[in-house]
Amino acid sequence: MHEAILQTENLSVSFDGFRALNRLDFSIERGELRVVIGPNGAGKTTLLDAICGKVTPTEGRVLFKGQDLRGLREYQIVHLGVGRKFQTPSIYRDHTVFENLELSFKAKKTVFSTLFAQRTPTLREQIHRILELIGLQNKSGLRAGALSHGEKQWLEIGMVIVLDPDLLLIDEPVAGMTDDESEKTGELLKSIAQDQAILVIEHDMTFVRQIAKTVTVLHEGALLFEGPVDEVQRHPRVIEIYLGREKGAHAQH
Amino acid sequence: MKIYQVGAVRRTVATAVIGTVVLCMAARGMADDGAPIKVGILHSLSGTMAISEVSLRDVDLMAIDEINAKGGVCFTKEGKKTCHKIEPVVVDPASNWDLFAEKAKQLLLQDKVAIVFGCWTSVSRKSVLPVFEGNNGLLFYPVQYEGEECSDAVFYTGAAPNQQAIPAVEYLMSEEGGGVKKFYLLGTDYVYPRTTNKILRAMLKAKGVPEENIREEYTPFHHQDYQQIVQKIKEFSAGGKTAVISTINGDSNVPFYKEFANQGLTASDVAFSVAEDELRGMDTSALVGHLATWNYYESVDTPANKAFAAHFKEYAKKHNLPDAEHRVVDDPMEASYFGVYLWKQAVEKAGTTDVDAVRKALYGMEFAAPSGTVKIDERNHHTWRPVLVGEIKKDGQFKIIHRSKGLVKPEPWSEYTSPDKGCDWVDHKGTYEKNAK
Amino acid sequence: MEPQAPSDVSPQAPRVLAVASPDHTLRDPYRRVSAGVGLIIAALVLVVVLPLLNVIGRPLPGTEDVGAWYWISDVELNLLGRYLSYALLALGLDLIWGYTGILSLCQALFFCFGGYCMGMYLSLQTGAEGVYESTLPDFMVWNRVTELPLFWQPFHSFWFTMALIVIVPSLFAFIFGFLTFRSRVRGVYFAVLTQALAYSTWLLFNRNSMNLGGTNGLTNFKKIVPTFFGHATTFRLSEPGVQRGLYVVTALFLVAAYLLCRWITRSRLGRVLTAIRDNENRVRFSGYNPANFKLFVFTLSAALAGVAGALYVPQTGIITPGKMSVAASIDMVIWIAVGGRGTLVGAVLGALIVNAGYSYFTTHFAAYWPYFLGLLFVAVVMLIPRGLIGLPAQLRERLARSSRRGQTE
Amino acid sequence: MRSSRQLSPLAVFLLFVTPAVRAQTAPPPAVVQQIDALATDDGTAQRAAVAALGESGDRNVIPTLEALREESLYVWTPPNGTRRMVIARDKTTVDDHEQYLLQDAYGGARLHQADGSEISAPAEELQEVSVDRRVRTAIQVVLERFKLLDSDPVVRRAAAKNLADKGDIIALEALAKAQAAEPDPAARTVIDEAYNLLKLSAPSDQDKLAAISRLGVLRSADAVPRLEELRKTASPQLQAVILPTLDHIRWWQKVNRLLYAVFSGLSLGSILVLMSLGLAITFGVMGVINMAHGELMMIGAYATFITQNWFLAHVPAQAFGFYFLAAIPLSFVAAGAAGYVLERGVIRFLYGRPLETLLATWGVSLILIQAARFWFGDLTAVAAPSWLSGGIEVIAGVQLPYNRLFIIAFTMLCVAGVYLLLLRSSAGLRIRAVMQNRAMSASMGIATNRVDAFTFALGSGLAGMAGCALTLIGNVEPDLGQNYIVDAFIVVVTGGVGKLVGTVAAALGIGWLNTFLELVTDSAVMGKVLILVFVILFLQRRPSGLFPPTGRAVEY
Repeated sequence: MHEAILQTENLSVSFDGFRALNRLDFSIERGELRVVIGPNGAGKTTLLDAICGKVTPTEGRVLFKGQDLRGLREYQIVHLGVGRKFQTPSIYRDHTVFENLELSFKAKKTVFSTLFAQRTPTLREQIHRILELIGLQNKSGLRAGALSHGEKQWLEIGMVIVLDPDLLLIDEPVAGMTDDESEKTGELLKSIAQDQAILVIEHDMTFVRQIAKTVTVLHEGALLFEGPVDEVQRHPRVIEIYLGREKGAHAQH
Repeated sequence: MKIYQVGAVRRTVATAVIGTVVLCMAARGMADDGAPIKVGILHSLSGTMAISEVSLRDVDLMAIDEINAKGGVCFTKEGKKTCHKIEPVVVDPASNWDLFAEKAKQLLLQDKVAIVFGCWTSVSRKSVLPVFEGNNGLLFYPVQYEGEECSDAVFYTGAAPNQQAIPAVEYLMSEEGGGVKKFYLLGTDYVYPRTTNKILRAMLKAKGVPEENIREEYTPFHHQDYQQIVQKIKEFSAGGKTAVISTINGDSNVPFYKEFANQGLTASDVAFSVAEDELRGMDTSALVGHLATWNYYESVDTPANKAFAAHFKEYAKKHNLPDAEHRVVDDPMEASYFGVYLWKQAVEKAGTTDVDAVRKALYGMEFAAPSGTVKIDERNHHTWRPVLVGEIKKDGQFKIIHRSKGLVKPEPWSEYTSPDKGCDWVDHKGTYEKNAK
Repeated sequence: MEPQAPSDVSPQAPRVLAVASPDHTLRDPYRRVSAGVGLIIAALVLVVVLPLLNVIGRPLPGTEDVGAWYWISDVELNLLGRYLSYALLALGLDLIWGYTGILSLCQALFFCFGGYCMGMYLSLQTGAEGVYESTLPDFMVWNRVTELPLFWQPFHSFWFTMALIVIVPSLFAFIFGFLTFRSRVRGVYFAVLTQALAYSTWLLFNRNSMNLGGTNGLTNFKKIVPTFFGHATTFRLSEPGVQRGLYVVTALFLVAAYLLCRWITRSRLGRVLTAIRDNENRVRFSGYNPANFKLFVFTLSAALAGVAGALYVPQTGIITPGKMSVAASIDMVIWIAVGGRGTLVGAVLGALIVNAGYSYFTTHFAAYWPYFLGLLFVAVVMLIPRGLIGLPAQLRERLARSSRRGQTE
Repeated sequence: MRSSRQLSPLAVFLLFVTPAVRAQTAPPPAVVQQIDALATDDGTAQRAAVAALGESGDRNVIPTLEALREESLYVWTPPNGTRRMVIARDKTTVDDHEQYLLQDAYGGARLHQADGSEISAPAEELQEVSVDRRVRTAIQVVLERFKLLDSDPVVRRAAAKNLADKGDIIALEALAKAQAAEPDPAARTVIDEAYNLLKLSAPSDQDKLAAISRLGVLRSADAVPRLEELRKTASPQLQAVILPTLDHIRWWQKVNRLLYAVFSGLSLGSILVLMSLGLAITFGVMGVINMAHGELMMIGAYATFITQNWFLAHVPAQAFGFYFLAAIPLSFVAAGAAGYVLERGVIRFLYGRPLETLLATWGVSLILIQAARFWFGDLTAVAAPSWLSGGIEVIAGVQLPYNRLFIIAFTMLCVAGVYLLLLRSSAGLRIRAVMQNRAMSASMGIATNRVDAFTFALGSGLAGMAGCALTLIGNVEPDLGQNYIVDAFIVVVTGGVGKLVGTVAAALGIGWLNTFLELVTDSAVMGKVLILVFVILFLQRRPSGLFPPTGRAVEY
């Protein structure tokens, strides 16, 4: 059980001399639900980008199930078992909800296998299960672009789940959601986390408290602190650089 | 155009039906009403070739106007003399070679024209050739060309290579022309310059010009950057007695001669293949004194020619042609113009517009063209014309500095590259081997 | 705001509602049957009825008779045949542009590859019937080529030629696509690159030293001699019957290509293609390699264009580099836009209408075609982004919107 | 009637070249006699008269000979008067009749009545003196000799070169004299070369030897064919000198070719910069694929053409040369205005849909091309102002044309201007703000609509100026833009979209590479094709060009 599914070693990413990630050592275990927090520009999204192959590390490496991901393309990493949800919903707006899930469904995804692919009963069944899970069972035939923002977020989470990954990378799942919706989202994530490892980036501390056991705090591309939620909230450095500011930011809203 | 109500019919059916109707209506031409004789005019009015070809359409229409004003084409048929007006059918092949074939087909089969006047580029002629040959049509082609063609569906009123390129070089080699010893053959990379230069090279070789004194160079269409080529010419022409024989096409001429003048290249003569109509828009100051060879110039000093040029200017003004005030006539225009008259004479002689009869009537037919008498060859479908070497003047006209003795017999097969070939539609079926009797 | 859509590079199509959900169409039995029936009728009209109308009602030769009113003349049928080959190309272009959102500005190039393959075969068949009575194509004789270049040799064989018509353009597209898609050249970059490709190939084909006839291209075709089971049959291109046959073959190919494209667009592959158009980034994170899909559809579109070119050439009688100019490729895109991108019927319809318009204008309003075509480009993009096919839906929506506005006020 | 358009540029040209005022002295009788002798059909007699006029050394016969060469010399028979030789060039209208203004055959001054009015005559009273080409060649030689003493060093140099080419040994003496009197060092070199080239034909080996070594020092390219010729018959003593001299000259020719290639690469590159600059703004900054960019250049070129014609019609001839300076801002305004209309009318509805802008602007370009064809009809070209004609010879055999030097300088100015405007001015700040984040800029009170229109007009105006500059080297024609559009896009894409420095670097790089490839393959076509292949391969390696935009948010 205590085996790291993902591990970064000495991971650095630079853009034009700016170090978004700075020699980061980080790991997450199978079945774990980990939340990463940090102020803007701390390198959270870059960390996800580096894991899923969207950016190439300048230094260091990312190990997934013991395999170095360097040089692999995004879709290959997906096939290894990493699913990614983006900060703003990234779905296929012109396809129906059903088709969105169908396209993501774990299957052979070469040109010819998709050409001859059939809608098997297993596929329908699985998709309907997911539809229920994300609460969109009544909107299966609707054009995805017509969904509300929260529904789009859920759809995208559904699209990641239907990939059946071992690790889910989820970037700000509750941004723009009502309290009600975010609570539902939290429950959803917790229920998945029983089988799969999840890495969540989130600002909303209420939500973090709802779902997280262990929290990682990033600052200027490096690990600042890692530990249980309560400890994080007591940690003076974290309060100084992050939570204090966050409170201020909340006050402004 | 009718609008079809399709109501609840399936969308696909409706679209198919409408599509078909539109297509058929588009493809169907005008109805035939009998009395006037229809002739087709097949010159590009849009696209890149419009610049050259529009003038030919204008001069064709002018000739038709003149003929109609004098009563039309008159001949005796079954003992009764009748006159027919000429009705031009003008289409626009839009500088698109496929469209030339399409329009030619349409003119011949749909509009049933008696004759077509048209084409400028070699490729447009090549594109319509099978159409005319396959449907027994007749085309008058008015532009100088590379030769090596012998079709009984075409009458060539422009120059064959031996009536243009070769005399120009012969003139330059003569004492009067400056005794040129080295030749730089510069052209745009397409069939006409390639073939012309091939013939010239063979001819120069035959005259004992050594290989190292001939350079050939080609540029792409619309080439604008002549810096290095002029530098090369400069090196090549060191020591003088050099001529550049240019077969540069259309809009590359100006960049070339501007570079030529600005790099201070003074030592060599250039023979351009530009005519008055092209010079009309150019700044000629850097071109003055350079040469061209054609079979006709506006400056040919005969009353008939003055009348022709004046008439065209009048016609241009009357019909509000663009830039009417400065319109000039040139070789292809004259060839278009007398082509219409030659055909008219042939119809009158044959007493019918039937293609075979007209063709036969045309053999050996003469006509008093603006440049003097011209004659269709008795056998090879080309035209006997005078050869005139001209020097470009600053007003865009030519000073005629050399003229051939009488008319020059056209030879579609060059004696230098194909000495054993001939073209004869009377005793042979077109191209034949001279030695194989 | 989507993070992966910076304004200048994302290939976007306007929201195409009509194709959004084939699932709907399939689920609606009435529409499904009616679409099927319509398709069969349209195919029958194209393949059987029109050529039949060319046979019956034909005027008596040698008389002033102009034929029955319903007679479709040889010229008209021939024109239609050429439009249909354009429509075949349009199907492929629609797959790559309308469905996948990749603007390829070199389809005319593939068309010409197919066309040149056919042209080379036909030139060799002309053989000693040419001007020079030489077995070499005419232009080689005047270029002083004495021996047939090696790359011409395969074109002696009919079936080899048929294979090359598909292989040459698709192989070319495959190699070019492999290099570009792999390095994620997208959107505008891809359009500009294909344009440069078309331009440089056009320059090359204009050269005489390519041994493909230079600017004059290939022409003076006489006959097709296909061999079936070792038995050669000669079809002379000048005969109306042969031209009619070519028309029927073209129409059959169009119907077959339509069915093929329909199958593809309605498969999951088709949905991946539209997904690439709408959100390529997500496609990658759904576990697909978009490069392979693009490569497939680009290659397929090239093959269709090649076949179209090969069918076009014997019906036209000439193939020249002018056909592969940059402008030619861009003009093809407008066919799709006029008909309705992202719909197969729209692509076919657009190709037919624009080309018929071209023929019509150049005959009856000589010299005004460029104005009309130019306005068409602007108008279609600005006023009917979904093309003619989407026009009824667009009008309905506008009507609905204005009535809704009326209600709320 | 067409003369107004055609004659005048040359008339102006002549005005600058020939000394305007000549002394009005009584002609010596011997010269008058020879001038009268020109009026004959006999070419031999004409040539003799021409030679005699040359011998006279009287510079007042230069106009006579020039007029004869271009056949503007006439025998004038007034209704009640004596025949005399006159020059007639310019026309005037007297009582609705076209008449020629007469000039004195000797000296070329206008003829005046006693009351000071100019004398003119109808065409019927004038009989042209016609000459054949051989006479004209003879006139040329005589004129060249006169020109050796012209006040303009450029004319003197050309004359020397021409005399050397004619190979006329008689000119040797005249050249020696001219060289001694020559104040201009460059002209002295040319005269020196001409003198020694002619001296190669001298009978004595001694003279030849001196000439050969001198020509070697001068690196005379013109000497190569003559030395080759001489080698065949020369004595061993001469042979020993000729060979190393030839090698020496040839080596310098190679250096020249290389030097010129470097220059023409720079020149080509700067033209590419100029035409891509506007595109770098409309495409690179605004994301609009403006296929009508070339047509905006065409508008600029026609604006130049119209300006030229207006100057011809309304401005004194002395000031004609300045038309080009007026045309630069006018072409900017004309194309900018067209761009403004295009943006307001079409493009503003299409932001964020680049491929749609491609199609719509392509349609616009088709319309503009056909409209230009309709209005202007034909291929035209402007006459370069005299101060941009010709070139400066930096070393023997390498002459850098003024028009190209001007374009290089003009390009540098434009780049600097655009740089300052975009990156160093408040307007530029606003442009960049709107292009980066439209919504944010709007909320900060920037009128984004106006900024869009202004930016597009700026890009279009730059295209117009490029069109204006291009008239110096090429045509003015309806589809002028089509020749450049693919190149311009290639440059911008290769440079990296949105990067000014990338555009400049790519343009210069492509310019040089193209020149180099043309040099290596010895074919302009292959040079052009290879450059495109290179670009395609390059973009495969670096899909975002030379200077790619970077950062987390970037998704190419």
